[in-house]
Amino acid sequence: MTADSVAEAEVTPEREQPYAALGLTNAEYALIISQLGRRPTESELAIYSVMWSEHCSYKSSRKHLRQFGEKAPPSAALLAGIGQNAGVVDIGQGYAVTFKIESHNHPSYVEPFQGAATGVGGIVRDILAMGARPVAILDSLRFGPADAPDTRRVLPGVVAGISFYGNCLGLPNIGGELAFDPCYAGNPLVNALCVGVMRHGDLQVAAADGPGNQVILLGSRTGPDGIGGASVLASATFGAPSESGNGHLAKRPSVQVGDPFMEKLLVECCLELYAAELIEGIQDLGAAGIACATAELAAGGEGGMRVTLDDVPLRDPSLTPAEILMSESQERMMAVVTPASVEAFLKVCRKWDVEATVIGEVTGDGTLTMTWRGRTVVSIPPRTAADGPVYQRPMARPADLDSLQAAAPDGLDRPKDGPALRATLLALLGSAEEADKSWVTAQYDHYVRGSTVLAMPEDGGLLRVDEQTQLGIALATDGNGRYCRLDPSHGTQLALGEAYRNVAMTGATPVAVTNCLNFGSPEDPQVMWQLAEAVRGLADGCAALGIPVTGGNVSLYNQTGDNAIHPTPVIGVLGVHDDVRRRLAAGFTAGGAQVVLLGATREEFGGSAWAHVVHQHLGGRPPVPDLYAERTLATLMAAAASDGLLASAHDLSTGGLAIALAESCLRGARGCRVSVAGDPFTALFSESAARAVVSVTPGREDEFAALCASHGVPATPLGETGGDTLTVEAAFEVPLDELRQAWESTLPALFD
Amino acid sequence: MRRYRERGVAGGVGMAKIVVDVMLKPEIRDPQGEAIAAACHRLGFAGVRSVRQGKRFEVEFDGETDPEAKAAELAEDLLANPVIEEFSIRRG
Amino acid sequence: MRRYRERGVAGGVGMAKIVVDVMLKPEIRDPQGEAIAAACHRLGFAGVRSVRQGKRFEVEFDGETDPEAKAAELAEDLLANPVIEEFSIRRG
Amino acid sequence: MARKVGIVTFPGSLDDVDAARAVRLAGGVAVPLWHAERDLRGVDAVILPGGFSYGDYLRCGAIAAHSPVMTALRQAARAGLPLLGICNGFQILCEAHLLPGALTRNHRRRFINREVTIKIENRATPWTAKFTEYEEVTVVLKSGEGAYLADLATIGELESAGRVVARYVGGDQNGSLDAIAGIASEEGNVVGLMPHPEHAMEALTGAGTGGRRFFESIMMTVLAR
Ligand SMILES: Nc1ncnc2c1ncn2[C@@H]1O[C@H](COP(=O)(O)OP(=O)(O)O)[C@@H](O)[C@H]1O
Ligand SMILES: [Mg+2]
Repeated sequence: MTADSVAEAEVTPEREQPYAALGLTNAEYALIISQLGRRPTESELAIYSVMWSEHCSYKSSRKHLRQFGEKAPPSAALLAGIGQNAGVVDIGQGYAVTFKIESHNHPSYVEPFQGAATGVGGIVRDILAMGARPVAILDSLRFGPADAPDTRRVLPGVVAGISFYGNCLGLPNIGGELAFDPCYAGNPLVNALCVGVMRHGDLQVAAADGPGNQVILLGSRTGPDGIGGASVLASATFGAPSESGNGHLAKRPSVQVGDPFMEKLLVECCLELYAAELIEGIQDLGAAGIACATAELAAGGEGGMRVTLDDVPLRDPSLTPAEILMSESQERMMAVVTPASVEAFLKVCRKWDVEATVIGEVTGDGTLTMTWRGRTVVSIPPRTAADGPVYQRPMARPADLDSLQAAAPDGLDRPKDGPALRATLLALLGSAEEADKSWVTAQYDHYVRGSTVLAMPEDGGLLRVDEQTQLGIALATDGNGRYCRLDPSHGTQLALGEAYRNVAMTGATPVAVTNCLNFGSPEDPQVMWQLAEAVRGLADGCAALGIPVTGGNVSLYNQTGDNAIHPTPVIGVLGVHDDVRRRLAAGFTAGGAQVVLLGATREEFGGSAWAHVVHQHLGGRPPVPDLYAERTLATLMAAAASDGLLASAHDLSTGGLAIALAESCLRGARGCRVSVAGDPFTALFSESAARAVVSVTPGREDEFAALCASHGVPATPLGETGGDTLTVEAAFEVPLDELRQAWESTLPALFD
Repeated sequence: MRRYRERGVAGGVGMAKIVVDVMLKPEIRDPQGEAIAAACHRLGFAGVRSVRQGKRFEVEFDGETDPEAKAAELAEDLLANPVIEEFSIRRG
Repeated sequence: MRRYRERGVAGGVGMAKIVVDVMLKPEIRDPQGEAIAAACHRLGFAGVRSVRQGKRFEVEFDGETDPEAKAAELAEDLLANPVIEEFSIRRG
Repeated sequence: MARKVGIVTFPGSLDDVDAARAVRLAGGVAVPLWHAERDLRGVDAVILPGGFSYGDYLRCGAIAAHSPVMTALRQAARAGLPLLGICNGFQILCEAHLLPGALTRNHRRRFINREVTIKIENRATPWTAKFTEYEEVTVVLKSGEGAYLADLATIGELESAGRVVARYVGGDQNGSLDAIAGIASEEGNVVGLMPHPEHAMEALTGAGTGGRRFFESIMMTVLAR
């Protein structure tokens, strides 16, 4: 087998190339030719096709994402921002935290277990590449209807995959989401967030600098994983497999298999390499494998890079150079190392049984050059690959949006008396979306590493970072496709507000934002409009809250035929907790404590859980986001937590006050007796934002009331904790056992 | 250690034991097999070139006219994952 | 779904593929097999009387004069746990 | 004199950090031991921590059981060195034949992470000496393959000799025979425990403080030796 070389490309300008099958447009192919001054070689075509894919180049979204930088509030806490593998935030005491969320949606539909598992693996390597020790993960999951047969295939597999990979890697899973909607039936969303901690000086860069420095590939061997695209290339070049007898070409699997054990070794190995200061630059290998890592490292540095592809350790010796470049084999990293450090570097790798091989060298010639079997198969300016095209795609407000917004839930039949309100509560509590998530979360280890202060089912996950000072970090992810379908900009701000509020409920102060934008096809102008609106909403929302977006990920083409998913931005918020011993949790643990509702309630039912569960209705406007109120609520919570004024705190979200009260009762195994003013249905089930229900440390009621007043947060005393029923005066009473039964039995009945 | 012989089926008429072997497709990576092969080498089994690990099911059928066909159906539905695995069927 | 045929060994002289089957001893309870049998019944495979789940290893040896014997050694040392399992060996 | 407890790290060990902290919280010194070395660095007792050594590939603990440190530990255990295997460590001890029986897949075939209450039924081991008789404590069960199995003769021997160290309260959790959560060797110095006491050292980050006594026990017994 010989490979298409640069020399050959120069003398065969007319050769037909399968660029269209690789996903490149005519114009993109022409752009490559004009940038190179000749046709690309097969290997170069492989590089451009993956680097210019939507996934790697952000070509449809990049124009919009700029707002995150442009509108960002000034932040001294940001040590590294957008454009790095993940953003890095200063949390004080010499610590820095890096976090990012990423999608693995499509692979998780094809092969739920491996797709979700490798999704966790990928985001963990991103965090590792920044120089941090990964310390926790969160997972945000959305599936088709809970009772659909395909959900029974996909959900248990996804959960088992996350459990397998995260547990085996030794990372506590401290939160996430689980939601169901018919729009996700053929397009489940599997988003994973990883957070890592380091000392300030530990930041690593993804750049290949210093001519003569060695390029080392470490971790798993490169195999034919996830290179369906490359097979197109190979078969187009060598003829159809059946004709050529190249039987292997037909058998390139698109499924990647995860090896969390190797990833654990890779994590420990890299951390030891960082500590010994043996690394000049490092990049993880994710989508687009060696093509992406070499192009990005070279583009990040001053000079160029020369790579000998023959030196890449292979699991399958029949791989072509293009396939080697495109392979998405998991659990690999690429490091840049000074010649003097190579021996020490390899020794650390041997200690951890991690295979490591020098495959190239940093040069000063500004070119990314690769050879294979003595021929030059790649010779490109690395930036041309790393910076893909940028598109300004047409946008159009969805044609049905006016009618959708006009179809407000006002006309739906509402519960009118106590028994009907009671039945509504039980119906919501027992719906798949509001029900107890233990079936999922009991498969995740949240104890490992001994730093988890709060995890599922609390509002936010909370980790202790320093055992002496009790410094901690809190995290939450949120999204709401229904709200975003009705209004992408407000819906995104609601998701931001909810994640922010969830973090604040622990007593932490929110400091930074990450996001995963899950949308349909960018080639549909209506989807593009949704994306643009969501980004605008998020950028404005972050400016209002005074915290920056530090990174994220975009997942497009989540659609089947013409049916796109609801626009579903998932927002992750990071907070800092000064003293984790003063954390707040959701359960009513103290008896005889005053129960107080914080925030203002309006009649807001558009996109609500009630409309969805009881009436399968989606229409109207979502609740109005009130980021100013979110901000004052968060400030209040931090102050109340540090003064020890509260016995519990739980935010209100889908299902409103009724669901929040039920959850606080069940979590603390203690009832409460409350009364609500005005229309009880609105009081109990409206989904107005910026609200929480707290119980006050007995004896500190006046102090707390004064604090609320000084922060300008509306505080309405509702009643008191105690007993073994949830009682709403003049409406209904439900024994906790009955609540628990409704709440706990749903998911086991569906998935056991 | 005891080695085992294939055991006949205890029951009577209409009973059949079918063995379903499930292996990863050859092009799919088998990290488990790789780790076992590495362990073999550490233990001094230098001649081991590769290991692949799969599953073996012994299924007893009762009163099926074509137990092999039934077992194949079962393998497709439940015992094997068609995306990454393949199976073979034989009488036990 | 694709069914597989036993594949010959790709390499040359001195190469041998040995299959090691490992099953729980019959007197050891097999909760996994029981769970699968229950799942079979839920899926409508009424004729399934019992399922036992074991492991199948395909080991490629290179340059061993008696690969079966080597495989037996390997099974005793590593592939099977004599406390609860038994194994059988054959050419693949 | 500081009491030194060795914590072994195998490739894939995860709860070694937690075990070391537990030793420190109980007043001891945690000494890291590396799987590839036979040197036990003069420790007074050793813990094999939880995790997924070698990815739990093949069988949990099977590959780790063949490591150099296990050769050293086999000898030391024969000489009476107290050895505690937690979760994956228990699996390794069984695979290394330092304890009888085996740990197999949970009956529901899923990983379980939950708090469990166990009853301490044997206080004659160096790891349980500080418990009160039949004391019940809450610890953390987190495992995919935690079902203890052995042949009936072995179970009979364990039961009649009082070698069941801990049993799950409230019945079966994962398919373990006789709800066995932990056992001891004939001499009592080697103990295997499926649930994790090191995750129950402090209320803030764990399941309460029910696990402390295991570590306080070893501090006391090692000092007495
Ligand atoms: N929705 C988004 N918001 C902000 N930044 C984003 C978003 N999507 C991607 N980014 C940023 O763009 C950069 C490239 O993203 P990505 O390709 O996912 O990184 P990687 O190559 O490390 O996987 C990262 O810095 C990422 O944080
Ligand atoms: Mg990255």
